[in-house]
Amino acid sequence: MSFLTVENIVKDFGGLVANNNISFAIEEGEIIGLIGPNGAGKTTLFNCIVGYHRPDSGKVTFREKDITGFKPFETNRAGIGRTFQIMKVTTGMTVLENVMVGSFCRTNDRNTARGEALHVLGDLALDAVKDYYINELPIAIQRKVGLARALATKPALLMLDEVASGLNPTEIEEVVELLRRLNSAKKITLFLIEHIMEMVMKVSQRVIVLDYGEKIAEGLPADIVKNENVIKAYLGEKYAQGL
Amino acid sequence: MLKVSEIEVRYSGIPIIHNVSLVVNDGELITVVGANGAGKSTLLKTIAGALHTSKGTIHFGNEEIQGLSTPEIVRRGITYVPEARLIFGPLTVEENLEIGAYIVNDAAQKKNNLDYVYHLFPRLADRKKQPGGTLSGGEQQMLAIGRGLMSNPKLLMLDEPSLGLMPKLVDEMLGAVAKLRGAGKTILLVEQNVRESLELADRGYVLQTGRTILEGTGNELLNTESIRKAFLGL
Amino acid sequence: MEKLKDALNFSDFSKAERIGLIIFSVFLLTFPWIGAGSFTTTVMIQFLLFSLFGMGWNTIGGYGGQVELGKAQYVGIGSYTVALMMVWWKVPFWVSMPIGILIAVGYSFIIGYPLFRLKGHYFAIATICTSLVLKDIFDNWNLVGAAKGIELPIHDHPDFLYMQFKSDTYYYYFIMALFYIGLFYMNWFRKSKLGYQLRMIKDDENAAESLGIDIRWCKIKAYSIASAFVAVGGGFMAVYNLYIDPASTMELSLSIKIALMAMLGGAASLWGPIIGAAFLVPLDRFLGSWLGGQKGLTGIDFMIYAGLIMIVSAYQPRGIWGIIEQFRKRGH
Amino acid sequence: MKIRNVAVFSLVLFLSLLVASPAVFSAEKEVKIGVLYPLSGALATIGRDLQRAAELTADIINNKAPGVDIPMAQWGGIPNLGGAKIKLIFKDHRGEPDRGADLAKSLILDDKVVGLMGAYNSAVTKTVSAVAERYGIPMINDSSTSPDLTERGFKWFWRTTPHDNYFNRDLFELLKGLTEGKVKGVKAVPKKDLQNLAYACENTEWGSSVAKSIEGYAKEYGFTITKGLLYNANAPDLTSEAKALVAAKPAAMLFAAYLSDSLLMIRTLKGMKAQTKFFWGQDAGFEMADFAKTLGADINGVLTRTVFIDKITRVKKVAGQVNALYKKKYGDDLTGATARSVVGVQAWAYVLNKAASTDPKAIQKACNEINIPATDLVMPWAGVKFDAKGQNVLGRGLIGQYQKTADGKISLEIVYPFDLATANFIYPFPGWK
Amino acid sequence: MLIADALLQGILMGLLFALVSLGLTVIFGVMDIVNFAHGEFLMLGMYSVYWANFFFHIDPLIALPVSAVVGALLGLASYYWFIKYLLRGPAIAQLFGTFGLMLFLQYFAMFLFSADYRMIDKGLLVGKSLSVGPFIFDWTKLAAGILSLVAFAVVYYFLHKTKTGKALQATSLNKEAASYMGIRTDRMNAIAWAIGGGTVGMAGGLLVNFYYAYPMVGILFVMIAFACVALGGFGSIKGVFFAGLLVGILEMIFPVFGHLIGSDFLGPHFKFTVVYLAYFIIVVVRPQGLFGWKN
Repeated sequence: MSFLTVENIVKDFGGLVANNNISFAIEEGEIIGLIGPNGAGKTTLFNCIVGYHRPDSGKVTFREKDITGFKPFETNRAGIGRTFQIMKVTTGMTVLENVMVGSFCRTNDRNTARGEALHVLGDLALDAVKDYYINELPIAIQRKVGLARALATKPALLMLDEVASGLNPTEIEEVVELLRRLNSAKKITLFLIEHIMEMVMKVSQRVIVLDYGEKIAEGLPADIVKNENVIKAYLGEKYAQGL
Repeated sequence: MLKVSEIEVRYSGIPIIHNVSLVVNDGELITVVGANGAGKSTLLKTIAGALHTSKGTIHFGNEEIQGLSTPEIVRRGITYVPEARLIFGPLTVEENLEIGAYIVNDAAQKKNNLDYVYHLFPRLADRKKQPGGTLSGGEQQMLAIGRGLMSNPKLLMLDEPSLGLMPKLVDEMLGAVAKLRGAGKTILLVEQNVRESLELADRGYVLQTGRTILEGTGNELLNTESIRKAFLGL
Repeated sequence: MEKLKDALNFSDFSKAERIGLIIFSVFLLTFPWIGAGSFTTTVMIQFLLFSLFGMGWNTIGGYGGQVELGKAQYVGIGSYTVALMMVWWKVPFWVSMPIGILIAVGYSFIIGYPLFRLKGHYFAIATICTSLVLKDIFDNWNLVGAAKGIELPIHDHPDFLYMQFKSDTYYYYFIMALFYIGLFYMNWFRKSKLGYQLRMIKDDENAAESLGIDIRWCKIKAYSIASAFVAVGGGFMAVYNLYIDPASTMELSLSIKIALMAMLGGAASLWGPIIGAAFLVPLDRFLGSWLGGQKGLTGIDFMIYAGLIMIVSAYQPRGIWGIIEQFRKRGH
Repeated sequence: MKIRNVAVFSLVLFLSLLVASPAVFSAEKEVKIGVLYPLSGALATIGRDLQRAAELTADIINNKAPGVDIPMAQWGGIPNLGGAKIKLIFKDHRGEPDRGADLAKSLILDDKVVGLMGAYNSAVTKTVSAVAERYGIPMINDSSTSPDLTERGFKWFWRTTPHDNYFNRDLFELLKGLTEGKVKGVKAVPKKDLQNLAYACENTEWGSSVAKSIEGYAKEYGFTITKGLLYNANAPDLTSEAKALVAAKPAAMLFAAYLSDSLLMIRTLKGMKAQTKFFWGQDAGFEMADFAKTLGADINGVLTRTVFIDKITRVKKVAGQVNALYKKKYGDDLTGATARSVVGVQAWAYVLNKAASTDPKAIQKACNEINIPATDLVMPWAGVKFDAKGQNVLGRGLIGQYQKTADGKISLEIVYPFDLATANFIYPFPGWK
Repeated sequence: MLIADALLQGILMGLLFALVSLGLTVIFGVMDIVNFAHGEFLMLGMYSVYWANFFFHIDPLIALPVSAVVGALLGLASYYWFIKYLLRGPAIAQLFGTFGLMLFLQYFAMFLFSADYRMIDKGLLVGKSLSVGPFIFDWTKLAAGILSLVAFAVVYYFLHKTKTGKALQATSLNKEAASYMGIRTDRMNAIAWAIGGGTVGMAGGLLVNFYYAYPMVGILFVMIAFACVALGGFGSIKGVFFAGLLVGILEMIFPVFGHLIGSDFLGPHFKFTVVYLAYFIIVVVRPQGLFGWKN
């Protein structure tokens, strides 16, 4: 049994099939990229795994446990963390407090939670902004806070939704480094939706491609860019020609 | 026709657009490309008056329009077709289009526009009595563009019209944009299909983290190294 | 022990706030000796009582961000439990009040479970409806005195067991003690796991869920804590007024008053409900006492009261404490 | 810096609000009585009337009223207290029991009143009297009619008005009188014609105790209650209540309602063309001036229990004289409620005079021994004399009937007690206009 | 027979409840505000007809437009002088702001008109009833029901057939999109308040034919209106119409039901309890209300 197995997921939004019969498996310690045009059903797939949507049919298994139809907080407790493409810009809590909420997932003690949170923040070099409110920070840092928050729940599998979007190349470089470090040092399996091909190519060990709600390809990055279906649906003929 | 000069836009205190300048001339199709979060939609919304500048000016014709409210800007001839389409779900296709013509008082003109939209997107004509919310994604996009055309805009701003559409529809949509350009409409387009849209465009601008970093004709940009690297994965 | 330390630890507040708290505490302790008159004492008691109510509401309404407008039903539960147990079985206050809390908490769980399926205005109106339903039931239930209400027997001698005193000073110190227990609890609560989780829920429900927070369960917990607070206040009202009826303990206007005070002072802050009560209770009572019976001025007191509510909500929607917070943030 | 300013400012504001309690001033030779009435809120109208009547009475005592033939009107102050004037301090309890209690404390401790009067709403009277009891300050209740109030064994509480049980018994006496042919202008009615009764009472402390008492007397006098309803006061709609009453086909419909509901109830019944032998209302709404003013000819034949009707002036000279003063000053006739307020202040004056002291113990003793003769009262009572529970045993009620006069106006005529009857009883209910 | 009668009476009351709630749902639909002061618009509508009748002896039915105009003006004034500023704050501040407005208007009315209960005693239909077979209808209620239907038809026509109405609907569906169409949403808000105030003012004018006016009268009806609006689904005109009918019918049928099964406990005193309970149950089962389409 694989670490995360997704079998025949179907999700239908009133006639609009967002996910159609998608299956794949992820092994522990991998970094998997999920690509596809906007609206191809990537986020829906994430939501089906994490539990914001209940798939119409199909099965999700995580560490040999059937988690189909789990609520998001249940999948989180089972060990799946996630970040959001758009971070809600709120004014209610500081960065440290945000991350502490993540650590509270695994402890009831405030001091422990605070310690953990500070540790994570230090790890991501965010100590300097710990007392700021999220709306006071630039987007790149906001994303990092989202990541820190998810990391504080100590996930075994971390699902990242366009973590690099809106970042400039240097910032992307940093994120790639960070993800690799998380994967190797903390043994966190990473599953990322990404839009920026450059980043996907660099970081992922394997890539899954969705188009129009269906999985059209899966494989090594180098193979994917040569895959005809992918070229047609996503990269474009000209991309392939330019290759 | 439209001249955006060194504007800065803040969103709850944080600058999203730092320094953007842009010119659209009569009859041109201009494409703005850039990564997600680079500020493309923000730029269009600012021109449309939904957001306000904290620095810089926006001229439309001879008039400064920054600071005007959206309805006022629409009345001056700029119509924005939003990224999320924002169809009035429970209303029928035709009602949606009628609301699009809210500022047009001339019934004949309205009728003409309606015919033109149905001519451009025959599929909408087939579904005129159907509630907008029940259309497919592509049809909703057609409806959104059609609704934008109903107000007779001098400048039409399209925010990612191919978003979330299957490849065939993307081509169809961009084809429609080309047709509009052929009919002499002035269009400001924001697209994620960098290659196709730049090929279509008279000129293009590249935004990065709220700044215009490059501008030029479509082909010039397509052959720029950094564009190829960042957007085309080359 | 650790929790107690947390509860008594105000060190993360600014110096000005801590000095303010000390001055305020000294004032509260010495108040009965400054000879301010008995009406003022009753106003102080009302102020402390409503602070307590407001602190309770603040858990779900302030930190949790749920517009809860049905707290009066828990005032009713608290006061009826104390009154009925005293009248029927002569159960002392110190036994009946905890039982009242238990009943309130139990009831809040039962009702909270369906209630928190709802969001936004649907939720707010549903809380009003549950409260009205309970009031109607009590209004017609002969066993509990129906609309006639219940009178508690007056004891000839002061009786600590039944909380019966002649002088309001005793009641004053008692409600003050409750007030401080509430304050310390809230000071702990805002730093507790639940406190943090609630604030996250208020900020962003989706993110909260992804961080392993069971939103509905958290809300129910906060709701029941709020209910417990309010039930304590209700129990106090029973022994203080010696008469309760559904009209005075379960009315919608009481629910709104509770929420209004916390909101106007500043929701989701420790001082908010206290400031709100300190602002509205004296305003209401003194205006009522000065202008209430004046001929030709009928309604003026309420117009002033309402006008102030309107001004605060239009020009400083984050409440009085919101202004101060704003300054503090600038100071960073 | 700024935080501190704001914090200090709010603290100062708060403290100054607290310390500035109502000013206490004392003039020479004044006896202060605290009076609690609902002067704002839903009952503000009646509260204002009560206040007027109390003020008028105090004025009569303090400043003499030569045209009024009772000793009190010639006093010019309380004689045995060296001519001290009565000063009434009014407080508005808004119908809220807890506010009433707080104001009572304020009156006792801050204003140092010698006694209390009020509070109209029985629920408020409960908390106010509990405060008076705890502080050992006498309270004379002029206008709350819940029987429970004098059943609590209080030592500092007296009530001048008869309570609801008296009034309810009057009703059944009237019914009995009808069957026996004692009612003026009506031949004996067969009992079976009157057998079935129905009532609708508002669901408050007052209304529900009236309901209970009606049930009790019906059993005692051998009548049947075919439908008994409690409804929520101030209802947006009383159609289904009225329907239920009509459906029960009773010989008489009995009500306990304040003005708002009584207006709506009569209108609704009229809309249904409800038929019954007679309608009877337990005071409150039914006897208020606005009731007759608003409904006009519709209520020809409707009965209300009361303690005072302006027709009394034909039988009692004093009543006429006081009523004239009241009417001159405020434009309305005295009603049952306002006349009781007159008697309340009057009772206080007599008690103070008898006690010849403002010491609570002396007043307590005076209250227990007081005996105001019938001739001194505006009420058709046998006097004021309290029993061990503090209830005035000499009070009695009246039943009045609204009757259309020749000129189309509506006047309230006494039909019970039989010896005071001022007009023929209209029986059965003549039907809607 | 009893049930049929209750049903008919319930429909009449229900139509009026629906009219009272109509404005609330229009205002909510366009700007997501629950207006606590809605009942006070009703109250002032009642007073305007009452005074027109009292001073100028205008028949309450003929004075009806007065109440609608007074209500509409009041709505406009509240919007431009107060609500506009309130919109900048969070939802909870809006709730309490309108609560403040409610208290203010109540006591302002008390200050002006005193707390007296006022009921119209002369009028074309006042106190008259109509017998149809075994059923008796109060003419004033019948008129209220019919005019309420007319008002619904007019509002429905306005919203669906006129240009402004469609713009209003568009604003209600999506404010942002509407503004991209050149619709001045601020003006639409004001129109919503005018409609809200006008319809409820008119409801007041109808109500005063058989109900008494006094400063606190609003709260009685606004609670029912809240239940109707939420039950129908916030912002749904169709929803509020059927919810109003449902509430009216429930309120009438329930006591009959209690009577038929011979239970005194299930008497009329619980008729509104049942309405609130029904709201709670329906909404828990269907959290968007009966006809709700908005989240």
